[in-house]
Amino acid sequence: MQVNGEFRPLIVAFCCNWCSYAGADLAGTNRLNYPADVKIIRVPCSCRVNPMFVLRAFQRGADGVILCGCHPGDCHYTSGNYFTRRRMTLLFSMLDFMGIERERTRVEWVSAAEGAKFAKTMNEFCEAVAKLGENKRLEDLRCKK
Amino acid sequence: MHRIGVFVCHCGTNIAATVDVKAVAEAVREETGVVFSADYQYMCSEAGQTLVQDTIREQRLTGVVVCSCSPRMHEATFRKAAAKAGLNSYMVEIANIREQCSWIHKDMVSGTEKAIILARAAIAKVMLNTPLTPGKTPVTKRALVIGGGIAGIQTALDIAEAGFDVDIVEKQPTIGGKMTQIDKTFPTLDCASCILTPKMVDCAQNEKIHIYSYSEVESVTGFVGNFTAKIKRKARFVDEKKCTGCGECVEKCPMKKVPNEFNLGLDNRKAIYIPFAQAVPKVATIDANYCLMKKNGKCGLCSKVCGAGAINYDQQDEIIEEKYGAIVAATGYNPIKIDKFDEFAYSQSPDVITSLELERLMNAAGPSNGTLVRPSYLSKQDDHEAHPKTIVFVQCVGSRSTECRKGSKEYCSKICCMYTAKHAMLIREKYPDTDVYVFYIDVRTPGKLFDEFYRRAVEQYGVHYIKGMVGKVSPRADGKLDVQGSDLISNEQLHVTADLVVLATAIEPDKTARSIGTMLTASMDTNDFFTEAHPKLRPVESPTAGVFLSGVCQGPKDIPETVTQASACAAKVVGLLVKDELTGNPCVAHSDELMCNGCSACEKVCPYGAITYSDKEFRQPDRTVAIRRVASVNPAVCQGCGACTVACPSGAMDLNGFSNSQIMAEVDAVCR
Amino acid sequence: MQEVKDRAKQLLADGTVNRVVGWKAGEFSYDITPAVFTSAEEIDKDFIYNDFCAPNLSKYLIKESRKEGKLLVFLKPCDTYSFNQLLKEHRILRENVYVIGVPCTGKVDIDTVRAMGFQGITGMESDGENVTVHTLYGDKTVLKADTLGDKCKTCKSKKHVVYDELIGEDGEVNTDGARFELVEKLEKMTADERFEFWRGELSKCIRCNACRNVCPACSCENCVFDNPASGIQQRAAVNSFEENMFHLIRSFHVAGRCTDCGECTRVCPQNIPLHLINRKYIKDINEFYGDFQAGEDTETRAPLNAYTFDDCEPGIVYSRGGNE
Amino acid sequence: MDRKEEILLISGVNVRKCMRCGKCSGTCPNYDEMEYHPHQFVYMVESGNIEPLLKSESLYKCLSCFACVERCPRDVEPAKIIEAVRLSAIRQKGANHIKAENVPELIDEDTPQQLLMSVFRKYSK
Repeated sequence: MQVNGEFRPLIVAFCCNWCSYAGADLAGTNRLNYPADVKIIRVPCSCRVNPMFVLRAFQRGADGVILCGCHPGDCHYTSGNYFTRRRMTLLFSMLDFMGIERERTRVEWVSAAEGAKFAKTMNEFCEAVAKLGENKRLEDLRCKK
Repeated sequence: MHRIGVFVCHCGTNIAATVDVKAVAEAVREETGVVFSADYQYMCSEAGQTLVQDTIREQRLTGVVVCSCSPRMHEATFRKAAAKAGLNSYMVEIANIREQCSWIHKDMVSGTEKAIILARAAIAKVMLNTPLTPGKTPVTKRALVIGGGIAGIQTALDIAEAGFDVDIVEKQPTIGGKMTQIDKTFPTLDCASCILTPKMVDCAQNEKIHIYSYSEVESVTGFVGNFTAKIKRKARFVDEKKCTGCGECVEKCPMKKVPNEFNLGLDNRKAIYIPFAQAVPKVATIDANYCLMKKNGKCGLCSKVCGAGAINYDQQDEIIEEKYGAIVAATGYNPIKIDKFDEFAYSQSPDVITSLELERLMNAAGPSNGTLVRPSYLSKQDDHEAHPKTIVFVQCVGSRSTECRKGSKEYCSKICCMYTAKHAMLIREKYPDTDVYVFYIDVRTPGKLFDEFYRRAVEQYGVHYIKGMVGKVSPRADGKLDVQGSDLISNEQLHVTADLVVLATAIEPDKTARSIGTMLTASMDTNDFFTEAHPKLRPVESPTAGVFLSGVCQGPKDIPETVTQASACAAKVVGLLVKDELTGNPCVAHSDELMCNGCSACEKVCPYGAITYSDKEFRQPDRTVAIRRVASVNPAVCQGCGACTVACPSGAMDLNGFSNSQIMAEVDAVCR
Repeated sequence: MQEVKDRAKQLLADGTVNRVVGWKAGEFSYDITPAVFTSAEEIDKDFIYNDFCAPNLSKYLIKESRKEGKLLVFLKPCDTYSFNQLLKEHRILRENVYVIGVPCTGKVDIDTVRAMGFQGITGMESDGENVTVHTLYGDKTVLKADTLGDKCKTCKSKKHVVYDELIGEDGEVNTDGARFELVEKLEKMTADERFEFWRGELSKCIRCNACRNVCPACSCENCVFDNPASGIQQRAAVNSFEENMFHLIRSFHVAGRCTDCGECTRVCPQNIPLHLINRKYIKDINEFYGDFQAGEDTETRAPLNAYTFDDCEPGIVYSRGGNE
Repeated sequence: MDRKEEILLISGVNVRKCMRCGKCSGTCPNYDEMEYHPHQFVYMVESGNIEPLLKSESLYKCLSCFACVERCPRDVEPAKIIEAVRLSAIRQKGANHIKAENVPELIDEDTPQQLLMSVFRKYSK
C-alpha cells in the first residue's frame, strides 16, 4: 500500500489470547509506538493458527505475517505453542523453499508482561518487511482493489 | 439476514484523541449487515450499556460490535449487557481500538483508518458467530485421593472438614506413607509419629473419610465432576471388619524370616503382620508369598488363635466401583535404587546405608530400638565396636546428575541438605563422642528457620562440613570403611576411616505414578512428576480438569511444603465439589462426523484427553452403510485451545467462537 | 510373474480371501491400472505383475477393507510404508487384509522414457535388465536403469515393513540420502531462482486433482478443498497463487505422514515434480526433529503431533544459511 | 585458535557442565602425586588459565584410569581435558615429554619393554 508516496506494508499479527494479546495491550497501556500497519487477530492459542490462515493472509495481500504466542513452557494450554513451533518452522521453511522472502514470516514469543518486546518486535518486523516492498509472490491479484 | 449494531466508544479522549470516532461510525454504516452505528462517550458506563440494550431491542439486532478497549477488559461486560437484552452473549464482538490502536498511534489519519479496519474485521467475524450456550454437567460430591501419605491424609482431612465425602486409596496395608518411617522432623526436631499418628487416627474416625488400604486404583473413566473409578481391594486374607488388631496372630505366626519393608529390610517380620503399632487401619495382613498355609496348606495357626475369627485364607481380590467429582494424585516418592553407584559400596557393605535406613536405625521403634548401631552389629549391639565413632554423610547421591549414569536424576531432591543436617545434629547431640563429616556440593537451605538450623549443626554441634564429593568408599577387612573424597577448599584429598557411611539418596516419583497419570490422562514430565496446570499460577491442579496434585508426586518437597500444598489442593477440590453443576466454556472444539477420518491426529495433540473415538454407521452416497471411526469432543473436558483443529487434515475439527471461517473472514477483512 | 498369480489363485481357492487387489493392463501394455479380481479366471486373464506395475495399491484398501470378507493385496516394498501409515491412522481394517509382499527392482516410468526422445510409443517390454520400446517408428532397446523415474532411481527402501507372507527375498532400507539430492540442489539456488522454478512448475497445474486422488496420505473422507466451512473451498483458478496455495496446503497436510511413495509425481499429467515438495518436508523433519520415516511402524507419533521441550525455533529457517 | 579453544576442540568436553562438586578429585587414585588435580584442570581450562597446567608435571602424572570420567555426575570427562592439555603441550615443537635418547636411562630390568613403548607413544608426538 502506498501512503503519501511511501510504501507501507500490511502486517497481519496472530496473537494468542493469554500472553501475546495481553502483551500487545500492555504495549498500548504504556503508549509504546509501533506502526499502524500491524493488524492484530486474536486467537485462543498460537496453536489455533492454521497454516491456511497464514497463506490466506498472503493471498489477500498481506506483506508480512507474524505469529505471537506464550513462551515455550508457559502455554496456557500447556503444550499448544510447542506444536505451533514445529508447524511454523516447517511452513516457513517451505515458503522459503518456494522462494518467498524469509523476512515476511516470523514467530515471536511474547509474554503478557512484555509490552516493550511486543512493540520492539513489531517495529523491527515492519521495517524488515517495508524494505522488501510489496508482496508480489504470494498475492492473489483478484483481491486487489 | 444479520442485523448488526456497531458502537464506537470515545473512552473520554483516550480513543477520541487519535481516532475520529464519528468517521469510524460513519464508515462502518456502509458495511453489509450493519443496520445501526453510533459513537458514545463511555460505552462501558451504565448509560452506554443501556444504549446497547435499547438498540438491541429497537433494531432487533442479531449481532453487536463494540469498538472500544481490549476485550480482556470489557468483553464480559458487554456480553452480559447483551444477554440482559435477550441477545445471545456470544453474538458480541469487540474491536480493540484503544490498547491496540489509539494508544499506540499518534497520527489521527492512520489511527482512524486502522480503527475502521479493526471494526470491519469484528463485523466480518460477528456475521459468522453462532449463538452458543454453555453446557452444564452435574458434579458428584465425592473426592478420591490416590495415596495415603501425609499429602493424601491432609488433603482428605481438609476436604472432609468442608463436608464432602473422601475416599483414600492406599496400596500399603496402612496409611501414613513415608512419614511413618521418619524419626524426627526438621527444623523443629519433633517426632514424626507424634505429629502424624493423630492425623491418621482423625482420618479413621472421620465419618466423611473412607480408607481403602491395601488397595489400588484399577481404572478411571469420565471427566471433571463425573469420574468413575474402579478400585481393587487386594485380598489381605483377614476380614477388616472383624480384626481387632490385637496382634495375637502375629505373635503365634511361625514364619519369622520375612524382610520387614517398614524397616527397609534391616530386620524381619512375620508372614502375618501389622506394619507398625500405630497402623491405620490396625488390621493384620497375610503376606501370601511367605504364609505357610497359603503356600502349602499347612499351618493355620493364626486362624486358630484369632478370637474374632477374622482370618479367611480364601479371600479374593475385590473390585469396587465408585463415582467421584474430583481426583487427587498424592502418589508420593521413593529413594532411587543405588546399586549402580558401586563407588559407594552400598551393595558391598552393610554399613553403607541410605538416609531413610538411618531414620529407622535412629527410631525407637526401629530394628535397634533407637540405639544407633552399625548395621553389621545389629545382632550384637553390646559389642563395643557396635556404636559408630566416625560417620560420613555423602550428599547428592544420584541427584543433580546428568543421564550419564542410569537411574540418576538431573534435579535436586531438595530435602537432603536439611535431613542430613538433622541427622548430623541428632547424632552429635546423643553421641557427642562421634565424629560426623558431611561431604557437600552446595548446602541448599531456603526455608523458614532452615539456614539457622544448618548453621546450628556446624556452629553448635561441630559437624564437619566439607565442600567436596566422596569419590570412593572401600570396605576394609576389619569392617571399617575407607572414605576417599576431595576437600576443595583446602585443595587436598581427604581419607576418612568411617564406621558408617550414609548416602543422601535422590528421590523419585513412586513407580505407580506413571500408570496412574495415564489413567487420569494427566500429563507428566520426563522424570514422571505430574505436570501442573500452570507452573506458577495453578500449581496444585493438573492440566486435566478435575485432577489435582498433592505432595511429592508434583515435585520434590519437604513435609511443611507438602502439607501446604495438600491443603491448597483440598481448597481447589472443595471449590469444585461445592458447585452443583459445572458451566462449561462453550468455545470448545467439535468434530464434524461426516468429515472425520478417525485418524487420531487430534487426540494426539489434545492436552486434556477430551477426544474419544467410536465406530458409527454412515449412509454412503451409494446407499450402502459403512462403519467409520469418528472423533467426538467432550465439551466438559475441552478447554478450547484449538490444537486439534490444525492437526485435523480434513477440517472436520473446528472451534466454536474461533472457527476456521471466522478467522478467515477476519483475515480477509484486515487485508481488504 | 507366475508365482504371484498362482499364490493369488491358491488363496482364492482355499477361501482365505474372496477378492484380490492387483494390477492389470490398461490401454497400453505399460499403462497399468489397479484392479479387483474375484475369480481364478479373471486372474488368468488380466492379472499382471511386471516392471510397469507402479501403482501403489494401499489407498484402495481404505474402502475395500471395509467390505464383506477378507481380501488379498500385493504390496511392493515402498507401498508397505503407505499401508502401515494408513493402519496407524485407523483407515484400514488389518484383520480384513492379507498382505503379500512382492519384490521390486524399480518401475519403468513412461515420462522418463518419453523424455529420452521416444515418440509414438505403442508398447514396452522389460526383461529386468533392458526395456524394449515399441514405437510407430520401430523398436529400440534401452537399459532399464535409465527408464526409472526419480522416485525409483533414489529408492528409499527395498524392505517390506509389513506383510503376512513374502514372495522373493526381502531387501534393505536405503540410507544414502540420494533422494534428497534434487531438494538440496534447489536449496542451493537463490530465492529468486527457486521462486522462478516453482512458479514455472506450479503454473502448469491444471487442478485436475490427480495428485490428491492418488495420494495414500490424502485420503480424507472429505477433502478440505471440498469443504465449504474450511474457507479454502476449491474454485476456478485464476492465477498461479491458487495453485501455490493448493500445493502448499496439500503438502502441509501430508507433512509427517507422507511416506514418499512418489505417486503424486507419477500421475501428474503436467509432469510437475510434486514429490520434491514432500521430500523437502521429510528432509526438514529429519534435520530438525531427528530421522523419521512415515509408515516405518504403526506406533511412533507423527512429528507434527509431537514435540520436545528443546525443539529448534522457527528462526532456524533464517539462520541456518543457504541462499536468500 | 587460542589454547583454550584448541583444548576444548581436542577433548570435545564442555567444561561449563562442571558443577564444582570435586568428585573427580575425590576419586583420583594419583591425587597426591599431582600439583594440579582433575577438578583444577577443568576449572583452569574454563577460566583460560592454562599456562601453569602446561608447565606442570601433573600432566604426566595422570594415569588415564578414567575413574573421574566414570564417576563425574555431570558427564564432564576430566580425563579427556587432561589428555587434551597434554596433547596441546607435546604438540608444540620440541615439547615431547620423553625423547628417544632418554629411553635407555629409563630401562631397568624390571620394567617391561611394552611399558616403555606405550609411555614413549603417549608422551611424544
